[in-house]
Amino acid sequence: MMNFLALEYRPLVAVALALTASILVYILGEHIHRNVREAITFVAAFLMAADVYSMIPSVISGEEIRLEVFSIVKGISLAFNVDAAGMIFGFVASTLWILTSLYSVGYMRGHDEKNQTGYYAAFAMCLCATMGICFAANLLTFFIFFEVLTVATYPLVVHYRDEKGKASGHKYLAYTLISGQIFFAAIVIIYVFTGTMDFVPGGFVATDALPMPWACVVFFMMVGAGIVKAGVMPLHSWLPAAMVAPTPVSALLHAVAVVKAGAFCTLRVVLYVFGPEAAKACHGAEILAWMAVLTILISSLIAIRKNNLKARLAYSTVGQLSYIVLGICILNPLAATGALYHIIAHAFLKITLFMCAGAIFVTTHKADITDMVGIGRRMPLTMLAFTLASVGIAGFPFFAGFVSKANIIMGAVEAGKPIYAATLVVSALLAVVYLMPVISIAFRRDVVNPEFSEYGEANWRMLVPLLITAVIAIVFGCAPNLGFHLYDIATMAGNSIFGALTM
Amino acid sequence: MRKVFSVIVICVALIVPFAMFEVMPQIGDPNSAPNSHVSVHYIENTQSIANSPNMVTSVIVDFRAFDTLLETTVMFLAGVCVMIILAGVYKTKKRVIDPGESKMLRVRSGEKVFRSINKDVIITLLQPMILVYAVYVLFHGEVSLGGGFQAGALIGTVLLLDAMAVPDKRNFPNITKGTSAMIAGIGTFIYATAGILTLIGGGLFLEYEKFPWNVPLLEQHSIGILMVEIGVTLGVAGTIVTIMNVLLEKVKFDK
Amino acid sequence: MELFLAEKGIYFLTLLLLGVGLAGIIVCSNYMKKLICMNIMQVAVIFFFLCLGQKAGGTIPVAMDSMINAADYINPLPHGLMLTAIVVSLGTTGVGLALLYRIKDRYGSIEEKDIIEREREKK
Amino acid sequence: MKNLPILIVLLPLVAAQLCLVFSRIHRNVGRWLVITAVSASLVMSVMQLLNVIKDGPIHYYFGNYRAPIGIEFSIDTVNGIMLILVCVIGLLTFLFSSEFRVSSDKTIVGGMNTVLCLLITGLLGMTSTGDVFNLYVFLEITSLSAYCLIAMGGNKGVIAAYRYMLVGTVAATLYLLGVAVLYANTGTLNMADMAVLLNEGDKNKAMLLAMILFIAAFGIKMALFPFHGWQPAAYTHAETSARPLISGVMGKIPAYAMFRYLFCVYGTDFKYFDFILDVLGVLSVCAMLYGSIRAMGQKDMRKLLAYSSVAQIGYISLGFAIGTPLALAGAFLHMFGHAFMKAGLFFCVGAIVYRYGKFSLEDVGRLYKKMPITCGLLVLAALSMVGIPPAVGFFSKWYLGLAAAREAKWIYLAVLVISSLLNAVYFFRLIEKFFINPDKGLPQKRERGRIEASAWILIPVIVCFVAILALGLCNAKIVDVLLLTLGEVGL
Repeated sequence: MMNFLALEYRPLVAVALALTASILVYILGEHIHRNVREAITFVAAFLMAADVYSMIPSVISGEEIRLEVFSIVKGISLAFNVDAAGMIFGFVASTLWILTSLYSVGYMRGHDEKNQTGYYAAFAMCLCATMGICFAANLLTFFIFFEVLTVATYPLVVHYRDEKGKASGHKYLAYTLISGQIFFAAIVIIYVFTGTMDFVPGGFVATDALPMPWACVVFFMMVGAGIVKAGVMPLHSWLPAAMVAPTPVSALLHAVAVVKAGAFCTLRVVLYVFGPEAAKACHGAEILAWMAVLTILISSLIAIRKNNLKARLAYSTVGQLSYIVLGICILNPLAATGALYHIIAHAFLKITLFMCAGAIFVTTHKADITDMVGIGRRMPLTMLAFTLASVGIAGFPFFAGFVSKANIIMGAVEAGKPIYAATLVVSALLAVVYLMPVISIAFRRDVVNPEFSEYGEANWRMLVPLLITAVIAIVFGCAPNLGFHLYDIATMAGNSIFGALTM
Repeated sequence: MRKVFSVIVICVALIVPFAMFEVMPQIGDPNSAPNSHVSVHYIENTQSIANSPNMVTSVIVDFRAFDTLLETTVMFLAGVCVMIILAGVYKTKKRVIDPGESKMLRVRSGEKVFRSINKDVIITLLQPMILVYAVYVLFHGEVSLGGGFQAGALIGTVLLLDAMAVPDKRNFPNITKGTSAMIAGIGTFIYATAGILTLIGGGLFLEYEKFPWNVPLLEQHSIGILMVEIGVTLGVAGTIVTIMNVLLEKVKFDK
Repeated sequence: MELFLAEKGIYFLTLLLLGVGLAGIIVCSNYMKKLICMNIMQVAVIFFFLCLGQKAGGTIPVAMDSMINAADYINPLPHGLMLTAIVVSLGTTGVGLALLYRIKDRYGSIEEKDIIEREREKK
Repeated sequence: MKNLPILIVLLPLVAAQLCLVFSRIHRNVGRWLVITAVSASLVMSVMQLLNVIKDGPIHYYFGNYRAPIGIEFSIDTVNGIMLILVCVIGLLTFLFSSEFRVSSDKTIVGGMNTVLCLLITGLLGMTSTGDVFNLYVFLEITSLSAYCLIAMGGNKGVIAAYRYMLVGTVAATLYLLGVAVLYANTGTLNMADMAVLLNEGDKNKAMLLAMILFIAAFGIKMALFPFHGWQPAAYTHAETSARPLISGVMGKIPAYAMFRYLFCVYGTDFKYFDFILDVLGVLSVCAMLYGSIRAMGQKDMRKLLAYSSVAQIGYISLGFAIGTPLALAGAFLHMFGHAFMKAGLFFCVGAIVYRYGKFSLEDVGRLYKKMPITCGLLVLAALSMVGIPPAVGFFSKWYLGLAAAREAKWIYLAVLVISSLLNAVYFFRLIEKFFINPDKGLPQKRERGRIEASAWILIPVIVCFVAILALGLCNAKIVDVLLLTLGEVGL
């Protein structure tokens, strides 16, 4: 009898919990009361979070949690391995699932959405895939869950089942499936040339494993899947298009799972497959860093011009995700730490922003920024959270965003790439430029939209999660190590990658 | 022109490789591969093992009897297929013989078109003879030329004559198509039974020496061959009658 | 040349027959003719196979007490196989004819172009 | 125990022969007779596979005449698994067909069951036989019953069946010609014996000629590009209840026979082996691209799936064209997987037809609300076709891709990727039609029953669903078993 609560089974348990929830919701969804249906989600979310948190101490103590479930193809196992980097992403995803679920209940009921069963099932499926991505120990396992995530997100994107949703669904699939299949080909090539698939901190591809121009090609074939999901320009256009989906889905896409999975994929490929040396030798990292730099600047400029709040936030995401990519591509322990920490920081900040946008939309049915004049008076708590998150995104001290950005900047300086550092500073200013007008419009005193008098604050189910995330964002900014030692874990990950190198 | 051209092209495409590659042995060469490998075994052992001087018979119902079981099954299957395919046709509007036309014929040549001494009497006389011959071919096929297929075809012919020549007067009981298909199935089953009995006797499939009764070995082979031939006969006759019945339904003869 | 014809000639005659049948299936537009060509083709292959059973100085494969040498009888195997092939081709032809009956019954014609036309009309 | 190989084939054969007799008593008696026989075959083929894994290949000699004299069945791990596959899909098709009343049933009770059972017999026989001429006879049994089942699908089915019959007979004739060439050069009809004799002396030219004939013959039967012309119409218009078997397995067994000739009879010593593999490779690459592109434009579900089969057969022959044991294992895994996917998709189509009588993609909007289980399978099978893990389609592609990369055949890898993207285009379009298009408010032909259709329709659907996942997750085991045989053949 296997003890399923043993330490090494916990990553599997995390995956299985979400999977079970998804299946239960899909099968029973139409036949049970909606409260029961959502209770299933909550129970799974809480259990999963507890499960993930319980693994943190052993990660900090450096204990290895490794599980080979069974041989998934000849010679390769479906294997889970909980390491520092995966732990960070896992923490973010599992924590935010609880909050997003709560928020979803409020949003979906407040908005009286259709197809809620499918929504919750697909949502749980996404989380299942995300957990798999976090804890995958080798490329194949990673790819399996990566593709599951791609597919599971599709029903969420086309949630409204209208022409617009269909078009953006097509766009989403076109980008992710093409990159996914190319990723597949690259995995095959890597496996043929190296004979292994296990992620190793510092990479397992030797610098001379592939002939020169091809090494760079394969590098981009692999990274492609990651940067498509992370929305690095010029491959970003699905992300704003996916804005047609309901707001919790956007929150999921932008903060919890999908784009983060993309960034995480980039991390795994650059630092755990190719490794700093090979990535540098084939010039892939450098090119990618420049792409990220351009993305950061251009997306910020585009965001300024967008009037739809969600679209503006979407372009902001495109920019912020490129911070992570940039941090990874600087190939420096500090920058890597910063990139990892930015996964946390951005997740909490951006989800707050999206939840606020959603709360405004559900309560007042306003999506454009210019219509929101004076809304801050009616929804003070929502807009307070929005303000805090905006400030955090811009990278003010005492917010989570600051910690990560400071690390990336220091890493860039240390690596002798002051241009990258300058980009980050400029982009922080741009973030102020595109987010501050929202706040100033919302709190304007002179013209008060008479429509708003009939609305009050948002539903508590929406309000509570967004306040919690805002608070968490501040807490992690002031004390990055509080409670879960996330900063330590991020540092550990950075050091393990580059430490392996120096030794 | 296109047709001639394509015929020439295809023939050349078929013949040239055979001519160029020298792939086929000389005709009639006693030492060529097909004449020297397994066929020698068949020729030399036809009497000592299969107990049948007719080598072709011993090949098809003893050495390679399984092929023939399937071959009979193909016959049975063809009968069922024809029946199923034509089952969808209910309309007999476009029948072969236009009633108006044949009515005129009747007027012209006397009382009834089909009632003539040749057809009525001669066929009645012929039928038993053909049947006797069929039985002879069936039981003698084992030792000389002939066998189950021929016998089945003859029996089928008898019934065919019976149905076609004088439609309203049958010398044999009328077999409906369902029954005849059933008979064909049973015939093939009898063949299969020969194999199943050897399995029961502890042998391999169609290993006639292991029949569960106690007679000399060579006799076992004869019994096996006979059983097979009976099965084939029934199968073939059943199939022929089936197809005939199906087709007769679609055509209205005038009485 | 004569020697060649004597040794190999019959193969090419059967192959010619095969070619005629194959070409007929391709170019004939009448379904009945296609079926006939199909039969020609099958018969050609049966002939081809039977060529392999020939043996110089052999007689029919019914054992006689006076002759016990394998060289005295022609090869019985191709004959046995071709019996099967004939029955199979018979079955195929039967099914083909039944299908033709159905086609004629439904479309009133067995010319390929008529049938294609009818199918197009229905759409 | 020693008689297992023949019993597996014999039981459906006998059941088919007696089906008409028992159907006389009652329609269901005949049906249950064949169902019992096929189930028994299934059980026995599982037992046989276990035996083969334990003790190595089984040779069964008919009439106790040793190999070159008599007919032989030879069972190794590859066709051991294929037998199970045929039995499973056959059994499911029988269960499925029991809800459909075919028009011929009035004229001949149980006729369809007989023909279907004989189709299964033919497929089982083709798989297990080790004799070239025996293969021909089984091939003809398969073909004849397939013509009949296709013709049962109505008037267009008759035309499709007729065209298939012409092409199929050409295939059988070419096969026979090829056998004649090989027989003329070896004097034997037994595959194993032939393999030995072909390697003696210089017979390469005859072998090349015969192999070209075989590729044409089996190419037609398995609908390999460019011989696929008959296939879309035939799959489209076949009798609904028989379509899963026809589309799922009928194309695979000739592919297996082709493998048998190419790798077991000829072997890698054959001088033109690489040339033949390259030819196959070109054909399969064309098939994968052409089939996918054609499938994109189809409005009829059945035609879409039929063209997708053209592409999927290309995957299988691509595995042969790469030729390493791993690639062959991938090809066979794809064969098994695709059998369940395609049969499963046609079960779905059948279930939809059963309730609504519609085939057009335009009519199926939001059907998932009314038939959730069916649509669940539809989605899984479609994703598997695209190659999304953990469905089996991904893993067979993995093996194929890996083998192609190991042999440095990058073009094959690229085509695999492109083809699966093309698959994605039309399969996601299919999914979209079911899940996103507005509800057309179709009138129901039949009541929904307690769940969504009757149990006989749902059982195959659920079994296919489980099988696609199970094959995907257990592929390592299956490949291990396959490699027991495949490790010895191949490059």
